[in-house]
Amino acid sequence: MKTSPKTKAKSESTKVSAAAGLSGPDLSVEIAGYRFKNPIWTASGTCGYGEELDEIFDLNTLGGIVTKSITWKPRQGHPPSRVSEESSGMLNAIGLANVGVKAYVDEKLPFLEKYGLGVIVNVAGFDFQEYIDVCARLADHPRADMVELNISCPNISSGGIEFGADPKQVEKIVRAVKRVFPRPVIPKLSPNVTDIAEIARGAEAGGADAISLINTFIAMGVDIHSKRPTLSNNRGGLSGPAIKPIALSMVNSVYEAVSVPVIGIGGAANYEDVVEFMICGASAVQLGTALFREPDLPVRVLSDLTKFLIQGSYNSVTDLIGSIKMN
Amino acid sequence: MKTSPKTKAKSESTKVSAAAGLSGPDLSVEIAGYRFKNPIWTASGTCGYGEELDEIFDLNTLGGIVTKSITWKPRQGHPPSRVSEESSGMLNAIGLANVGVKAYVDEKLPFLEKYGLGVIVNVAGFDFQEYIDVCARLADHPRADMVELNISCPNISSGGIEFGADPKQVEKIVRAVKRVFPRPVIPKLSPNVTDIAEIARGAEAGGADAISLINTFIAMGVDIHSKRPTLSNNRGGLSGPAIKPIALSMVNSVYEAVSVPVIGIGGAANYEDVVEFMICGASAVQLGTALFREPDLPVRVLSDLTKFLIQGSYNSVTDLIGSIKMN
Amino acid sequence: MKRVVCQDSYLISRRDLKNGYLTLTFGPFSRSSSIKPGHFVHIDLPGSNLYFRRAFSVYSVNVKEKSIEIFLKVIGRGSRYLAQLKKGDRVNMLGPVGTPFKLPRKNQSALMVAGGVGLPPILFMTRWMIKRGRKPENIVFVYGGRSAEDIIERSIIKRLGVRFLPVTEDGSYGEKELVTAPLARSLSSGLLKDPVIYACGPESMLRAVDHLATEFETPGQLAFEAPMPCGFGICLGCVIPLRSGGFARVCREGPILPVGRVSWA
Amino acid sequence: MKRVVCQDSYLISRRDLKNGYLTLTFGPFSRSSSIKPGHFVHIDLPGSNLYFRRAFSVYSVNVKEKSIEIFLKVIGRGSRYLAQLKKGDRVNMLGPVGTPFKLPRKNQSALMVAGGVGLPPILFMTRWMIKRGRKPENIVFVYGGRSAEDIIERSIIKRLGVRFLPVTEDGSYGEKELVTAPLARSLSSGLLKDPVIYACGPESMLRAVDHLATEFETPGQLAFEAPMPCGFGICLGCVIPLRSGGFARVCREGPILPVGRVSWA
Ligand SMILES: Cc1cc2nc3c(=O)[nH]c(=O)nc-3n(C[C@H](O)[C@H](O)[C@H](O)COP(=O)(O)OP(=O)(O)OC[C@H]3O[C@@H](n4cnc5c(N)ncnc54)[C@H](O)[C@@H]3O)c2cc1C
Ligand SMILES: Cc1cc2nc3c(=O)[nH]c(=O)nc-3n(C[C@H](O)[C@H](O)[C@H](O)COP(=O)(O)OP(=O)(O)OC[C@H]3O[C@@H](n4cnc5c(N)ncnc54)[C@H](O)[C@@H]3O)c2cc1C
Ligand SMILES: Cc1cc2nc3c(=O)[nH]c(=O)nc-3n(C[C@H](O)[C@H](O)[C@H](O)COP(=O)(O)O)c2cc1C
Ligand SMILES: Cc1cc2nc3c(=O)[nH]c(=O)nc-3n(C[C@H](O)[C@H](O)[C@H](O)COP(=O)(O)O)c2cc1C
Ligand code: FES
Ligand code: FES
Repeated sequence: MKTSPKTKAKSESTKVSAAAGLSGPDLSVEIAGYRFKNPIWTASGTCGYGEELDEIFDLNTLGGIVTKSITWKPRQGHPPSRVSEESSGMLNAIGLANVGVKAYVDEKLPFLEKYGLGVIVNVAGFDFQEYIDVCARLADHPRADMVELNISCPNISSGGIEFGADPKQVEKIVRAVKRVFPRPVIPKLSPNVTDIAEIARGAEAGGADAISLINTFIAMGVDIHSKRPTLSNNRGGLSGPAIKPIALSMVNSVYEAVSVPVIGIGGAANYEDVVEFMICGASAVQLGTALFREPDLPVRVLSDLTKFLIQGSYNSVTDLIGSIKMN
Repeated sequence: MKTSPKTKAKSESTKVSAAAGLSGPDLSVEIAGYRFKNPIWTASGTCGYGEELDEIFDLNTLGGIVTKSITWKPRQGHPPSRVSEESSGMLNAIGLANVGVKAYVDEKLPFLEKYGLGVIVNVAGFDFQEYIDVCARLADHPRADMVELNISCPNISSGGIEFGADPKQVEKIVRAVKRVFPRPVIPKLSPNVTDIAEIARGAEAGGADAISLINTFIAMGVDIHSKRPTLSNNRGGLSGPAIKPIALSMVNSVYEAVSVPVIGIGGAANYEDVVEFMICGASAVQLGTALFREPDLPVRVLSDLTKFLIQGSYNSVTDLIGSIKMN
Repeated sequence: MKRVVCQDSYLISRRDLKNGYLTLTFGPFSRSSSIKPGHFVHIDLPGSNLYFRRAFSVYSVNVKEKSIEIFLKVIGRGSRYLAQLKKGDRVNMLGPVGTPFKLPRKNQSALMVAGGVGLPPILFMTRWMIKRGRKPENIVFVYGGRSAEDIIERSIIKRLGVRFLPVTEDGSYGEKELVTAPLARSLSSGLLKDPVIYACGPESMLRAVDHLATEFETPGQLAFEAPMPCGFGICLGCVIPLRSGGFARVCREGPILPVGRVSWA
Repeated sequence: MKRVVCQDSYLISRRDLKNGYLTLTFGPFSRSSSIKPGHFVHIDLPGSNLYFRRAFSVYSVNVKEKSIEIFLKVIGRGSRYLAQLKKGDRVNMLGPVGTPFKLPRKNQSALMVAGGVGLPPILFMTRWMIKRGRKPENIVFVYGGRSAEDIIERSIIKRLGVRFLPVTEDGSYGEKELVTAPLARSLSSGLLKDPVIYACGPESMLRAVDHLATEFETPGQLAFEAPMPCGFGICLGCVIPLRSGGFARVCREGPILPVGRVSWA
């Protein structure tokens, strides 16, 4: 295991979790050579840049935070309506609203310096070069522990089909980003594909250090009175508990297909869900939409997860990873 | 419009609905030359062969019934556990349990003779020839108004990848079935694909008279104590309101991509959902999983739909079809 | 009139018993007069986020009031939700569903076996038999639970005049044994005239009862459970494997199935 | 201590008013002492199948009892669910969230404008100002609704000693006009000293008030609404467009935004 080139805050927190390990199960997980103090992360676009969440619970609770997708230039995003409520979930078409990479490194990343958690910077782009430019800019900022590549973006040069739908493109993007960003690179897969394992193999071939999945499903809502889509962008992404069973299946398929760590995302809303993702193969789990309904969820999930591990006599949370027994 | 080569029951019911039309909106829809007295159908695998549902409400309420997938030979299906409860939906891996086409035409189809509703026989197969054999056998039974082809089945000759994932295969199956079955043929698309519009174009090229979508999403549940998948088959299909927003988006994409009628399926659980599907382009909507929770749902949906049409001063339910106004 | 109704019904009254057990009475239920022991109702909890209905054996019926009573224990989310209902709260009832128990012949004796929360159809059937002229002294009522806390409604059972044989795993009430012990004794005693077994309880109990009944060549009827998406036969989700091959739907061919029918593999 | 809490809270009492309006008092709410008018709480309904929380302006606070009161009208699923809560029922409260109203300066007069269910922050702010030394005679309270049925809490308002100007669309109570009519008259009368507008109500009303305020070059603060997935700034879902370009989050920069800020496009 490489040791993390981390700030004071980070190594302190590692000590804390190691000490805690004496009295309880070890919650830490190692991903791409970094040790996270626990497998609970928050998902890109569902935790901003961390500031608001920290008003509700101590950000240090988290193993990692994946910040909102950033692009080269600031983006205002789509006009309202950007969201709609669905059964056990929601639609969103925020339109990649973000401060742009410059303001991100100048104003947002410094806020995270004082915390002892992994910072994963989610990066989006509308063409190939944008991913490279943003990641190159992040390379000099060690507080950006890793980048996560949001490849569910419409690819202008492929006529709007998502980058993430073509394993060759995914391989190419990952390889290119690896060249400019010296720390781990984690492509985040789109579920809107026929065979997600094939995409994951493309990502691995490109040199991915880990793979996150899933992003949202392309979906739509309609107002029956106005006959208009509920979102200004017409289509948006479905997230929330509604998609969890699909996410679990995809996480397991990818876990079987590649040898790099898998990060599970999709509808996780309690500790049981986290355990399910880990049993299916996830090394860490990102909480997303569920944070909107339960902003202090990570605190509860961690305490419930710890209880579960104690009751099951697990020494380490890593014992769960990929422990599924197929029927 | 072709007139339906129908039994007495059928033409009587057409009369009834025409009479009703004098006092209220016209609920009938024409699909592939047949006039259904209303756009409310029940989905394959969620209404058996009709017998049990008729104990709860008069089957004549329905515009159409799509019976459980039948195969050439009877199939017992998978051992339990076949189902699990999910957020706003469920998983199933029934394993295509069915009586086989012979018993179907001898014992099940006769029960439906006395009803005035469209009978759509859903057909499944594990190879190409099975679809052809079953449909050829149904050709002589005019109570089988149409066949719906379940192409979400694992395709043995393609190493288990679904038939429905390849537009060429879909085109080929539809064309082959059209040759042996003289009445309308409706392929039912799998949502587990990157670009469902492409599959729909394949279906249309093969001569599909209409297109149904969607079938269930490949998904999984895990028991955190036994670490086993909740289904004996490990993976199953996710259905229910959870998937509706994805289904709406796909229905609309297919509606835009082809010129044959589209039948909407996926999580519809009330009249609003039915209206949404129709606005997105569906000519009829199949109620599925929602029937398990509300067995008498079709009765309520029809009365609510009628009220909605009256309040909106619609003369015909067909005015809704594809009436979406994109933002 | 349709055989099965699906109707809104309201909580009329509740009895909170010890140890998380309770009974709930709902009405109106228009088909209450067609209910027999072994029938169940499939209950939807409107506004809740439980996607499946929950099945409950009918525990008692009041035909005049058109109400039915169920007996439950708080186990998970559905039963917890039901347990917090207040008078006047609405549920949706589907029923009566399932294949009910068959009465024994007039001169047969009956061996009733209830394990834990398996009490409701067994107690209902016992009362039903007595009402229909079966002699209480020809009925043995074996009722088992983990401890004294799980043996509910004792006074009701005692008042019936049946031979009440309570057992508990920890010996805190009745004999310290499993229900199969008194069942085996009763069967091997040879004192029972032409006995029929009626049993409801956990799967392990049903399996043991099934084996005993087969061993003693005694007919019987067992009440099964399974997760039930629809509860009336259309989803094929609730099946159990049969010794003859194939499967039975617990909600339709069951929940009551004859001894010797199920494959325990 | 964290600025925003997310805590279980229970229904302490309810007042059922006419026409589907009601108030609900919940406690405990540990941050009740930091609440100001314009703040809202974001309420989750556990066990319900509503996926978004619902936002409600704080209507009154009881700091000693650590409770807060909300005022609502039954409109759709969330408000219906809230309206059927019984004493002791649990919800989960996130709050206080949002940017509250700012007090007028001591010598400024205030023009309060409430449309329909926009009453709560306006009435709360009125009481708050009076408590903090603003003279009731310097406060005009315009309150509009469809009909007399929509003008709630009249006696409370009257008791405050403010200039109460109720209006209804059908003239069944107060003048038959929209709230903008008395607002325009007040502004054009020139009798109000250095007025500040405080308004909450339907979007069409806010837009008209915004235009009037701009026309009369009068400062003011408007309370906005939007569907809110998170309610505290992390999802970027609740935005409204600004005249300066870009967007404001209604839950964070809002719900109270100054007159002239929003782009009505
Ligand atoms: C035909 C039929 C009749 C029934 N009659 C009754 C009855 O009269 N009274 C009654 O209390 N229940 C009865 N049940 C069981 C009932 O339907 C529910 O399964 C039970 O109340 C638990 O549901 P839940 O939602 O509370 O638990 P869930 O949240 O569904 O499950 C919580 C936990 O309980 C376990 N569990 C699930 N089902 C059962 C079960 N059947 N028995 C024991 N543990 C279970 C699960 O594995 C899980 O660990 C019957 C079931 C069937 C199929
Ligand atoms: C900051 C803020 C403060 C609020 N304060 C209050 C308050 O103090 N009292 C109060 O009653 N409500 C208040 N609301 C509105 C409240 O959050 C709900 O939107 C409202 O109760 C309707 O929700 P529902 O779930 O009942 O209806 P839904 O089921 O969500 O919607 C039902 C119907 O109502 C319409 N609708 C949705 N939202 C609104 C709305 N805000 N106004 C009118 N119609 C709507 C929908 O278009 C739909 O047709 C506030 C909202 C915000 C954002
Ligand atoms: C409001 C919202 C905004 C999101 N923004 C982003 C984003 O900027 N970049 C990204 O990669 N994913 C984004 N996502 C996707 C989530 O990170 C996550 O992959 C997805 O929502 C599934 O997880 P969940 O069901 O737990 O939310 C967003 C999701 C939501 C709901
Ligand atoms: C228990 C169950 C069994 C099903 N069996 C079949 C089947 O045999 N053939 C088929 O084409 N679709 C089958 N389906 C899929 C449904 O017809 C429908 O396409 C899907 O469930 C989505 O619709 P819904 O969300 O309304 O249920 C089944 C679905 C369920 C839940
Ligand atoms: S529960 Fe659906 S068939 Fe039994
Ligand atoms: S509701 Fe999420 S940012 Fe405002």
